[in-house]
Amino acid sequence: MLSAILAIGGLGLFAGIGLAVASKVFYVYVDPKIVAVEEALPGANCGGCGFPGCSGAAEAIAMGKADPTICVGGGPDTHAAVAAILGIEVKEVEPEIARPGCYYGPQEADLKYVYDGLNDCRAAMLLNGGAKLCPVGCLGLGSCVKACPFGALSMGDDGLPVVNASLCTGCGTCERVCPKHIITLTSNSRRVTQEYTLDQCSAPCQRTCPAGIDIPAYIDAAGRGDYLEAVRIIKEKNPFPLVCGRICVHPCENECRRNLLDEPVAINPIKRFVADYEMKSGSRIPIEKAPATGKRVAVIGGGAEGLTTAFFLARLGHEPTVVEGKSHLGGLLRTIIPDARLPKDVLDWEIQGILEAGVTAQTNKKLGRDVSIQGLLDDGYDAVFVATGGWDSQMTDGLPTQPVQALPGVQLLVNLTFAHMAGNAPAVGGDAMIVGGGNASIDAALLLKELGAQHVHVVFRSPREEAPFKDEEIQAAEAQGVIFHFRSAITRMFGKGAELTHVEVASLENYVPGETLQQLHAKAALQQIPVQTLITGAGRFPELIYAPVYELRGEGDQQEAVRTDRWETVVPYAGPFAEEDVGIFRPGEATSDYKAVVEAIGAGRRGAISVHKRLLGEEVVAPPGMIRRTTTVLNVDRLEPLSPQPREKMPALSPAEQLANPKAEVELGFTEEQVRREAQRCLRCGLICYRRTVQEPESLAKSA
Amino acid sequence: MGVAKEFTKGLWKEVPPFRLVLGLCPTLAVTTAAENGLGMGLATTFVLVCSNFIVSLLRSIIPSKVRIAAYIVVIASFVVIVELTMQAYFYPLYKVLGIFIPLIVVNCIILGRAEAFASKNGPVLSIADGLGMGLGFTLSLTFLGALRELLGSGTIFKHAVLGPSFEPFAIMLKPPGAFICLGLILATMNLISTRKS
Amino acid sequence: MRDLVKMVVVLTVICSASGLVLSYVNEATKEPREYQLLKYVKGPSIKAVLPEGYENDPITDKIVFKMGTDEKGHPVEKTIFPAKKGGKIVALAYDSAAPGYHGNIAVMIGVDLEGKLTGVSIMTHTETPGLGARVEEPQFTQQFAGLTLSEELNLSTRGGRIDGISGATLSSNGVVNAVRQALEQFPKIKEEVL
Amino acid sequence: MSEYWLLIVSAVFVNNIVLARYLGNCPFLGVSTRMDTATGMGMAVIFVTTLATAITWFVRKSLLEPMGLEYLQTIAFILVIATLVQLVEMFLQKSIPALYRALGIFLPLITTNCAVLGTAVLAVENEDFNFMEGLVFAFASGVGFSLALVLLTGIRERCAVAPIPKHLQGMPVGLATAGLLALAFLGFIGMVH
Repeated sequence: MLSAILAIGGLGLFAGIGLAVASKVFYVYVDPKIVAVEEALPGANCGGCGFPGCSGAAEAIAMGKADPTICVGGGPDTHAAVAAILGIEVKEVEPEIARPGCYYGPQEADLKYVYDGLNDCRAAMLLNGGAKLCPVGCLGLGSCVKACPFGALSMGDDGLPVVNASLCTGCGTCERVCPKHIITLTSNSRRVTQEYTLDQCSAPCQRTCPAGIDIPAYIDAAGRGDYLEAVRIIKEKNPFPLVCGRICVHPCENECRRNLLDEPVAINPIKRFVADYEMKSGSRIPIEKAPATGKRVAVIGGGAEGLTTAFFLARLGHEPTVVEGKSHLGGLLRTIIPDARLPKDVLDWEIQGILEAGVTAQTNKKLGRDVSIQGLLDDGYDAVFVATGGWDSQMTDGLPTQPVQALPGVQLLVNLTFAHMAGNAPAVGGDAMIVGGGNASIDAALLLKELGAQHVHVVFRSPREEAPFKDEEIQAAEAQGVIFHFRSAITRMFGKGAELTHVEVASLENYVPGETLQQLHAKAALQQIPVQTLITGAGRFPELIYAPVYELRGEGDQQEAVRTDRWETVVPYAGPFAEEDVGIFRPGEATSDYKAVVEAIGAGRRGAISVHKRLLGEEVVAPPGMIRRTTTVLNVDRLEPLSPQPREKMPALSPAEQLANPKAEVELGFTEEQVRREAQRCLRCGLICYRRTVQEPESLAKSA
Repeated sequence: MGVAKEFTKGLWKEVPPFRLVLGLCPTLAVTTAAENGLGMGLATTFVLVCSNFIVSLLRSIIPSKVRIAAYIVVIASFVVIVELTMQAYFYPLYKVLGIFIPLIVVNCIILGRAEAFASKNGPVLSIADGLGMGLGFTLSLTFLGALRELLGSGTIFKHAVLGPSFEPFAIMLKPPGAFICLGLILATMNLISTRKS
Repeated sequence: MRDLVKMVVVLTVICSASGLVLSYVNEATKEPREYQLLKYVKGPSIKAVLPEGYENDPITDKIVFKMGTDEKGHPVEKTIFPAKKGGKIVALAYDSAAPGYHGNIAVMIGVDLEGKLTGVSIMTHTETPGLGARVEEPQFTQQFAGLTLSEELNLSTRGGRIDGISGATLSSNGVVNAVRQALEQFPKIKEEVL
Repeated sequence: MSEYWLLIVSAVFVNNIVLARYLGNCPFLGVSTRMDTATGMGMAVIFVTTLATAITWFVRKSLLEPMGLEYLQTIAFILVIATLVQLVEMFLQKSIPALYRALGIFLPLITTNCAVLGTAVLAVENEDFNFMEGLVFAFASGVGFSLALVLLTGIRERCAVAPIPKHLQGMPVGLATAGLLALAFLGFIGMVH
């Protein structure tokens, strides 16, 4: 009996001592904050934060390696709780929500085969990319629904996932499991900065729209009678629905699939109706904005492009200031569009809306006269965006006799020539460079030599053999010391204070359209040429971002980025209509004077995104896979038989009425009934899907 | 009232091997015959009730760091008592259950109840909880044992039921039969539960 | 530190208490456990090797005494199961072991008071299944009945009367050796028992 | 050497600890839904089983048998295993944090994994192995557990996306799968005597 007590008691003693000693020897300090933070996290282990599960995130947050807001699954309440544990303030994050990007379920879409395998999209994907003919369509097997850690997704009757917005936390699990990448997160910023890519569903009209408006979505909203939702959708890409609704050249309607059947949907009049609806309601819909970044951006030029840039910068959380040389904002919209097409009060209401969205405007501040780039940078702006517009304002101001230094070291060739004719040409010291200008550039180069330039460089996009000169002319110029850079582009300018110091030139010899500057750089070194005067042959200044250069000072942990008085320029990324991506004055887009306001709006939005990327420290490039004008996109070339339905006629003033009141607006806009009927003509196209059974107007009226 | 509730929850709502899917090893291993299942169930019930009782008495003096070790010692003591008693009075059953008698000590149900219930409640409730869970476990094992005995040997409690023309499914007495039988029982219980609600 | 000590103390006390209780239970169940063990492990063999017609329970009436020593010098306990008729011992059963082909073969023998075998049963072995393991079969064990410790108690290949299992001479010989060893102890056992 | 190989083949395939001996079923069905947790659990079991068997062998041979206290085996073994698991957990947390993060959460579950105690009892009492044999047997049993667990997990991961009737989803179909796996392992019977 004693031996039993001793043996078991001894074992117990041994175990107890072992554990007691071990708990001292192997004592590991576990930061109570980590435990507390982990308890505050939702524990769904969704991976949306990028850490291995909630415990990994908790450790990173408690160690200060990650922000309390990285938990996308938990939302603001969790962020607040975590921040409270750590005793820090929580930064506001933009809410995200999943959006299924497909509109036709497997029952309605064209199929390649009937799938009867594992009930999982990823498995179905292995069979020739899934059953749908459409390469980006939702496979409808609900992998996203099963993966959602918050139960926010369900499968609808049409075989497409449905998002319960109140449960969705924006963790992105669905986005990660979807083999088609068709269900995506959307936030205000993502929607505003979106470009259409090959791996998402897009309709012909929205791909064609230079501003990139989600046309099917707003027509759908208008058809449902949700006119303000339609305005909201439009304003994600275009802050000028009233203006565009009146004067847009609507290339979208040319691509409308209804052309294959009868007449295109009256896309633009519907836009005008919903915009008018908002204006007539007397109040503006609230504009969703990203959390404030505290970055200030000056936008030079208060025309359609500049205002658009400022509007979207405000939506992305920055503080834009529009600097306009004239007394009124609106640029060409105000100066050359007649009242009969665009009444001034309509324009004013629209511009007022943009200002109310968070845009500051300074009028009567002319660049080169009242303000300068370096002055704005010295004032602490984090970037200056130059959107001086389609036609150079200096020309419309009357002939200058003294060329004005608008951009540091940059002059228009036409101004230089005028000044030379007037005998006021300034002496050009140092090195000069001419970009573009066609036939005039050799003469200009020789003029620069005459004016005292040491080295004169001429940069051409085209190769030598395609240059608009005879070879002898080139050789003669070269003999006089002019240096030619054929098949090259100016990618950046560098300067200090008010001076241009040098210019970066990229050889496009091995360039493949669509490549980024970085990819090109990997092939051939970029040349940095000292240049103090840059002459542009085009009649206008390019869109450019002037940004201060930061310098790292200090050692190790003490290192900090210090702002210097040096600056560099960044070229905004090219839109879908540019043929090349690298450099300023890209063929196909930037060299053209904007023919239509909608093109200026598109460029303005891309300018804003480019500034935004630059401010975030991201590379300023177009999203990979962006659909360009040259991209071949899957489409349909004939429609299944649908009953034709004539397009609604735009009510307008009679010629007699027009004569009686020449200032009155000629087009009167659709009535609500017309909009409903017209919206119902829309086929709600996807890549290859479209509405094959058109609802009858009566039933539509009833459902509304 | 509370006692009755704690007792009855183990019989259907939280019946251990079927609902909680705990204590599977003895559930699968010894249920080749109804009698074995009954014996194992009763042995487990005894340990469960006794250990619940002792743990609930000791709950305030055991430091939390050696909590698990202390509970295990208590449980193991009762397991040894069962082991010795069965050896002395139920030798054939002891032989059949074999290694699974000492393994009662690691039956997750027992430690689970000690940790989850007895360490937080008084002795009376703990006994009721142990008794209910134990009986639920016993009934489950007996039922599964009867089913496998019926299919595997054609008998229930060693009484021939299906007659001589019945060809027994020998596989039912082997591991595959154990897994599949339990799986089907769980599916049936799911079905009944959804029908009810 | 206090709670560390408490940890050790509580665990030790619980373990000691458990040891105390268990040793009591162990003592209390010792007798019936041993009886059950013998009944179920050796019982069938005992029943098989003793001549029919005895009236007692040989396990209850078992006789235990010390006989000889093992290699280390510790005394070895020998347990004898007597069969009684009319209160008088008529036969004895006891076990023995000898190495076979692979490990020891334990046998139970029954012997009457003249030293004549009444039966042999194999209790445990680890011989090759299908070969050496066939020593368990009655055709083999029945050959021993009626023999005494003489030349006859040998394999037929060595001039005895026992036909070995073909292909398992070592196993068969192991059984014979175990039986012979047991019978060699018989005179001493008889002396102790009677 | 060959007897060790036989021992390994026997413990891994023929008498697989889960599929033939019915040990370790709770974790076998409990953690077999995701491959990464299954492999983590498998590794932890191999480690603890081998260590536990080694120590319990000494407890039995040098403590219990000389004192004639074989009847206390159950309580002694489980006390040793519970303490061991806790010590290993503390040791890993302090000394090999990477391994602790990989295996840590499984260690507390292992105390009540009957595969560990079962293997120790089988090796030390039922089979009466010598020390080396016991060690090899324990390791092989752990490997057998991991093999069964990984196989089942692989099948259940695929089952998770298959269209399964509602009432069979989850544990019922997991058990049926385990049954079929056990059926397949019956094919090894007779390979080693």
